[in-house]
Amino acid sequence: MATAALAEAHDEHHYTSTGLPHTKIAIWAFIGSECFFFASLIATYLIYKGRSVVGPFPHTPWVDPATGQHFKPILNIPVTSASTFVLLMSSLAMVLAHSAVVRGDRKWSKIWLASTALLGATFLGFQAYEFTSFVHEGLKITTNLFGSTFFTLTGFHGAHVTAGVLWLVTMLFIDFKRGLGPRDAINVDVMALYWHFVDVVWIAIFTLVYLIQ
Amino acid sequence: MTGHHRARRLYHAALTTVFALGLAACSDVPNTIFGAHSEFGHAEDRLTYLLLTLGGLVFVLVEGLLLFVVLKFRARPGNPTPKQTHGNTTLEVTWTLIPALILAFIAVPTVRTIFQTQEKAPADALQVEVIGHQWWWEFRYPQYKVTTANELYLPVGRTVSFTLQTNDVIHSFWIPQLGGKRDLVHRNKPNYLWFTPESSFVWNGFCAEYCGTSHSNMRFRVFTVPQQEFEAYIAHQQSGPAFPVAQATPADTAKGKGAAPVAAQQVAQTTPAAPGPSENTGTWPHDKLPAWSVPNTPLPAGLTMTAEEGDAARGAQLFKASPCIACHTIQGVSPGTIGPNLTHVGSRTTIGGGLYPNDLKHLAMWIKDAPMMKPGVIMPAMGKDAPQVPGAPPKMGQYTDQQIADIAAYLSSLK
Amino acid sequence: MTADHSAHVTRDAHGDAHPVEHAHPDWGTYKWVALVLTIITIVEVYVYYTGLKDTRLFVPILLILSAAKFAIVVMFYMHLKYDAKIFRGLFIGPLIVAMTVLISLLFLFGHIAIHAS
Amino acid sequence: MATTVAAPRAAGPKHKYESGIWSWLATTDHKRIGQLYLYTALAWFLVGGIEAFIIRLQLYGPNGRIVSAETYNQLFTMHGTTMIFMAIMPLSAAFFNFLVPLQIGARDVAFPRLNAFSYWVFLAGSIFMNVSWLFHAAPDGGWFAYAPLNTRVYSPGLNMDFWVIGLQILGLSSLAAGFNFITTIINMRAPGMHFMRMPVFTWATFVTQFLIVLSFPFITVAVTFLLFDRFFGTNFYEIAAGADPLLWQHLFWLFGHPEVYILILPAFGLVSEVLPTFSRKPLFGYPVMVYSLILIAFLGFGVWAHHMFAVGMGPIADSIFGITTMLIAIPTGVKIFNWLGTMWGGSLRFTTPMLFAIGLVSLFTIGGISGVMHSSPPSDLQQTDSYFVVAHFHYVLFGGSMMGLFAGIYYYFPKITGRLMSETLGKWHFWLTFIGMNLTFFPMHFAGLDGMPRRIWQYDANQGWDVDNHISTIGAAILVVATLIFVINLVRSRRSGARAGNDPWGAPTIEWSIPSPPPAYNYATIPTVRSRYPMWDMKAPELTASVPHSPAGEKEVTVKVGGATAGHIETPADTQLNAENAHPSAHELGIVMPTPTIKPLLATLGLCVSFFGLIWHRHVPIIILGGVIFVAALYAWLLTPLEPEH
Ligand code: HEA
Ligand code: HEA
Ligand code: HEC
Ligand code: CUA
Ligand SMILES: [Cu+2]
Repeated sequence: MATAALAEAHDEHHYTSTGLPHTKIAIWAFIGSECFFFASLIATYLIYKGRSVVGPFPHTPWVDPATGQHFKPILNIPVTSASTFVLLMSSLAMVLAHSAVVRGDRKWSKIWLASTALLGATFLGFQAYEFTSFVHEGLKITTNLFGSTFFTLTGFHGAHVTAGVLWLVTMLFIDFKRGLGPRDAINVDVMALYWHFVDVVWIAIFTLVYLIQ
Repeated sequence: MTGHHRARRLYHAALTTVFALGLAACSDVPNTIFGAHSEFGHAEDRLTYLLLTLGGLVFVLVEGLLLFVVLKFRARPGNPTPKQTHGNTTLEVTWTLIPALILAFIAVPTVRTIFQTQEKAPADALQVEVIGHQWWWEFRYPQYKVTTANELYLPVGRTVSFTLQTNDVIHSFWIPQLGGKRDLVHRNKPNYLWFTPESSFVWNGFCAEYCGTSHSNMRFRVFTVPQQEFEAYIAHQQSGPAFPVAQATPADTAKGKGAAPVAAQQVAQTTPAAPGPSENTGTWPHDKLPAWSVPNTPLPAGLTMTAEEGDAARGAQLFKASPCIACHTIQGVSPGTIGPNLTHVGSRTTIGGGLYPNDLKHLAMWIKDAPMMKPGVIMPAMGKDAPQVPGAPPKMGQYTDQQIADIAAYLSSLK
Repeated sequence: MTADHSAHVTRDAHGDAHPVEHAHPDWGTYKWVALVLTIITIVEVYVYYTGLKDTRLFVPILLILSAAKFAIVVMFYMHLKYDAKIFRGLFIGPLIVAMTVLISLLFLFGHIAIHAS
Repeated sequence: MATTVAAPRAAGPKHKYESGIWSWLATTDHKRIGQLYLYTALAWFLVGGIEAFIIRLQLYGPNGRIVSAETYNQLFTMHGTTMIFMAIMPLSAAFFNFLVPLQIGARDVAFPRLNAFSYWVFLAGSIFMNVSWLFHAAPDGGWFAYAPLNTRVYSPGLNMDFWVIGLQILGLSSLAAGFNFITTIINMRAPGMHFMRMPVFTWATFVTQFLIVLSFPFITVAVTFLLFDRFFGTNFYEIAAGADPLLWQHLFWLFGHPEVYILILPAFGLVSEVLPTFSRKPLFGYPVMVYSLILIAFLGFGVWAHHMFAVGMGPIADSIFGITTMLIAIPTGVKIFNWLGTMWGGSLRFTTPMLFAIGLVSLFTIGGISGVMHSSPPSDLQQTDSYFVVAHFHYVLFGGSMMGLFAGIYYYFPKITGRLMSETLGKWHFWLTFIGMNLTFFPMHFAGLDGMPRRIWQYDANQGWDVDNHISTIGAAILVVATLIFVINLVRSRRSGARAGNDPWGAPTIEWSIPSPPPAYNYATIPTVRSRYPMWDMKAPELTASVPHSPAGEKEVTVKVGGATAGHIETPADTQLNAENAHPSAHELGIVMPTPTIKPLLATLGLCVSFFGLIWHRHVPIIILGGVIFVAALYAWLLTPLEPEH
């Protein structure tokens, strides 16, 4: 029997019971898990909302009773709306990159992968700007409950975007080195799922943290 | 009263007896949750009995079945291969439904009891504020403006409503014989608990939530006393400190030192009472304490006390200028609030969160080196044999044994 | 035996998911999706800057809009709508439990207070 | 029959990763990783047990003086943490690793290198946490470390730093393994192995992995907050800043309760393998057993606040959580009764694994009943934080999880090592454990009902607890003896136990069709599965004809095995061979196996460096160095193909 096995072993090697790639199942399981991760962070933000003892606050001005200093409401909706839009567009670029890779279109796959990475980096730029300006305006991660929950929640989201950008850049690098073709589609697909999920989390954050008071 | 009710009551009485006896049979169980002494405790007990009964039933059923199966179906040589049954829907539905039914029998009284025991306390209830500290209890009677520590007096037959808060980490307030516990979670958002003590006695209380190094040593005592005793107690606690007393005679304190705890207490008792405060301190007679409420904690090895006797008057002088005042309140003497209020510390039966009996010896040892007496306490050691600066009042660690004995004598006289 | 074996493989393909290439949406769909997402975002921000902000409708409107965005991205960009059923299970099951937990936590901390007695 | 082909061994120099210590450090073989988990976890079990025994000595009588209060607090914290995160979870992981690919007819897990990474991270985390002993700074906040006691203000030392970081590392290990096994089970089942044909242990694993990946995020977040508070001064548990200490409790128990099912379900799975084999009957009500696993897991997410009945959540929340908790008794009860149904009418052979499995059924029931007693909030107010709870969870953890895992170890040891464990010593082990365990933990019910709080370093005389505690300590001493016998049995049998053959027990599932220990590639031919009990179908098709998913008469597994009839095992001669040289190599068979690699270990080392930097004065350069090593190793690992090019 062992000898009989010789011939077919090779084919069986790539057998999967569902016909689906491992990585794709794993990434969806990962995304399911991430739902809990971000749900806990968001829940904490909402639970602590309005409980900060000192300002600055997200939506209301604050006067420090000790120093008499005035603080504006800290959130900057126009800027964040812009960065939200950027992230949304990056998702569009991502799907286009994927479909280019599926088609084996090496020119457009590079263009769209690069655009996605660039848009992601732009979003991170916005976030860096946002964080530094908050710090200038007097809100640090240690300032109050709002600062702790806000920076942690958006910071973890930012870390996810950063990981995504690194992933994109790596893919782009591979694309330049040996070209991504249809057989790489699955890898791009998995990356895209991750990227969109990070986008989706931002959709929730934008509404729950920035817009709703 | 309907027969139905009577039957239920009989049933409960029988159960109480069975469980209480069963548990008490082998040893004395002063802190048992069974046969509680408040309506709150009864409500919980009733559920516990129900649970024990139904749980016992399930236990007997399952273990009985298991035993039967194991004995009946053991393989024997020559056994044919057994019939390959693989399931039986009727059976499986049955043993889904029966537990569900049992649980319904538990759930209904459970929910009822939850709402019953968490109703608002009657408005005229005695208010007691409980504040947890690492690792001692502060008790306040806001209606009477009395603050005390580690010993709680409650009148029998009057509902007492507790307001539970913590000063630092989470603690949990538990007097097993009077009812279940409640955690002290917040600084400014209290938890509530109320019950009505039914009989007069001494109960042990515990901190039931792990709260750091000396969590084990965060105990307290509860004295449920008749209403008039309670009034006397409150009146006494409201009065100022009992000092100056008629000078504690050297003989008194000498007898106290080294003697058995209870004997020392008796000596202390015979010290003439202070003028001013009522004769009747309302406190539980120190010689009538049940054994379980007298601490037996051994003294730490290596901690010694050489002074034979203390002088309360000298102690009073020393205390006024001591670092103690930063942490302890003695009405009219010192304002500190970090440690227990000592205004009537002499009237208490224990010190250190119920860890030691309150006699001269333990008191002196405590003052000499509290951290050795109780791990983790922030009260610094007063007598570490550090050299004193002549002329200046001694600082922490500089007190001589004699000075410590004097302070102990003073505190002890604060009945 | 070998022949027998391979016969099993095909005959026995699992019911829960077939190794099928799923039809993915293309540029035609994607551009509309992007447009809709953009419009919703604009509406959200617009709502924020209008008088609606102080009405009781504000929060529900925003929640619905962002839920719609969320769903659209998941369904089209993440092509959950077209993909194997198993992915739907892997994502939606946990999502529902996570949301339930989030909401119960808000209840427990009294943010969506229901007061007894 | 693979073994009958006495193919000449492929000569030639071995790669350094193929022998000696390197073969373990670089392994990607799920069976080796499983063994690494097994022996590491058993070692931690001994450590946790020694901690427990010191606890018991201290509590033998009133005012014990064996250890100081500080040490005692460290002991119970580390005992709980060790037993849960470093003993039981990884013991279960040992079986996930060793068994799942075998049971589903696969050659490895979906991501073999990630699997190695999981193990190394677990090892690193567990060592990291125990290193704290050397600094006299073992964690001392209790295994659920409530806020604000766990914050810098109230725990200024290194103690809780070790705990926070250690737990974070351990969590990473479990999460990584979780995704791996979910993928493996969904995607690597052999042809014909429908979900409803999967062995119940694989099902239990499957459900457990979901519990892991969905509940660990809670603790990750809770612990991250704490880490930020302690190291960077954030305010998550800072009461003065307006924080609520209950946030920690909710997040912790949102993890903590699913966690207890993570601890028990694998044991349930193992028992569901053992009982049918030794009853010589299929598992009673297989579908219901599967559904109840899922239901328990699902309900497990809705009961967390039953650990918080004393915190004052109000009557509505108390009622809801009380009732959801009670509901879990229903699917669990179904499992107990179906196990009884499995044994009913069977032909029971009382081998050691069977004894432990029966031990689980009887002891877990006791723990379950006391669990239901906790679920009634007013009654629980008298039980919570008393020794009654300690009794409850040791009955479910020791009487449930440990008993099940012991059953699994005795049952699968022959598959793992090719040798049987001694039945004589095994029976001694069982009976001493059974007696010792009841002596240790049953009196704790009484101590608790008699008012003894838990986590106390000393108790006073005259409290009525002396007798209970005497008995408990004596019981623990018996457990020490029992455990020593087990260790001796393990060591001796590994060296010189009787040869097992493919299928020493006459078991029904396919992992018993291959040699023991299995060759690196497990199955020379991937089997095709046509029933839940392929091995029994083959040997006696007429018997299982009525079992769903068992069309009679088909040859279900394509690998020949030795026959066995009830109560009598015939070990076929062709498998009486030493495994090392018995089978043709993967190479000879043309099977491509993953290349061994050291990179997962390197990535782990990077993580360790980072975390040491954090705890060691927050040394930023070291933290960054570790990060760089980690990322570099990760890239190197991800960019090399899993298998040699072919
Ligand atoms: C393996 C781990 C495990 C398992 C499986 C369980 C199972 C259960 N647990 Fe337990 N539990 C722990 C581990 C576990 N627990 C730990 C570690 C703690 C303490 C944590 C700490 O504070 O340190 C704890 C604490 C704990 C508490 C909090 C106590 C307190 O601190 O106040 C509660 C409260 O409801 C509880 C309930 C239950 C219930 C209802 C079950 C149910 O799942 C049990 C269901 C099983 C049965 C009921 C038996 C079989 C059923 C039948 C035979 C059917 C018929 C039965 C009836 C109708 C009753 N557990
Ligand atoms: C799976 C989990 C598990 C297991 C198996 C055990 C096993 C045991 N546990 Fe533990 N326990 C917990 C989980 C577990 N425990 C948890 C979660 C807590 C709560 C912690 C907290 O409050 O934070 C706890 C708390 C706890 C307490 C309460 C402490 C307190 O509240 O103050 C006690 C007290 O008796 C105790 C005792 C024991 C004993 C005697 C065993 C015995 O069964 C142990 C048996 C094992 C041995 C005896 C090992 C034998 C060792 C050898 C033979 C060594 C050989 C030596 C060499 C080879 C060098 N445990
Ligand atoms: C840093 C604060 C601090 C100082 C200074 C201090 N104490 Fe204390 N004291 C405490 C605390 C806190 C406790 C409670 C300890 C416990 O039981 O855990 C306590 C307890 C006591 C008790 C026991 C009270 C009881 O009812 O349990 C006595 C008596 C006492 N102190 C006397 C003194 C004397 C006398 C001095 C000075 C010589 C002193 N203390 C100085 C903090 C202090
Ligand atoms: Cu206070 Cu424990
Ligand atoms: Cu629980």
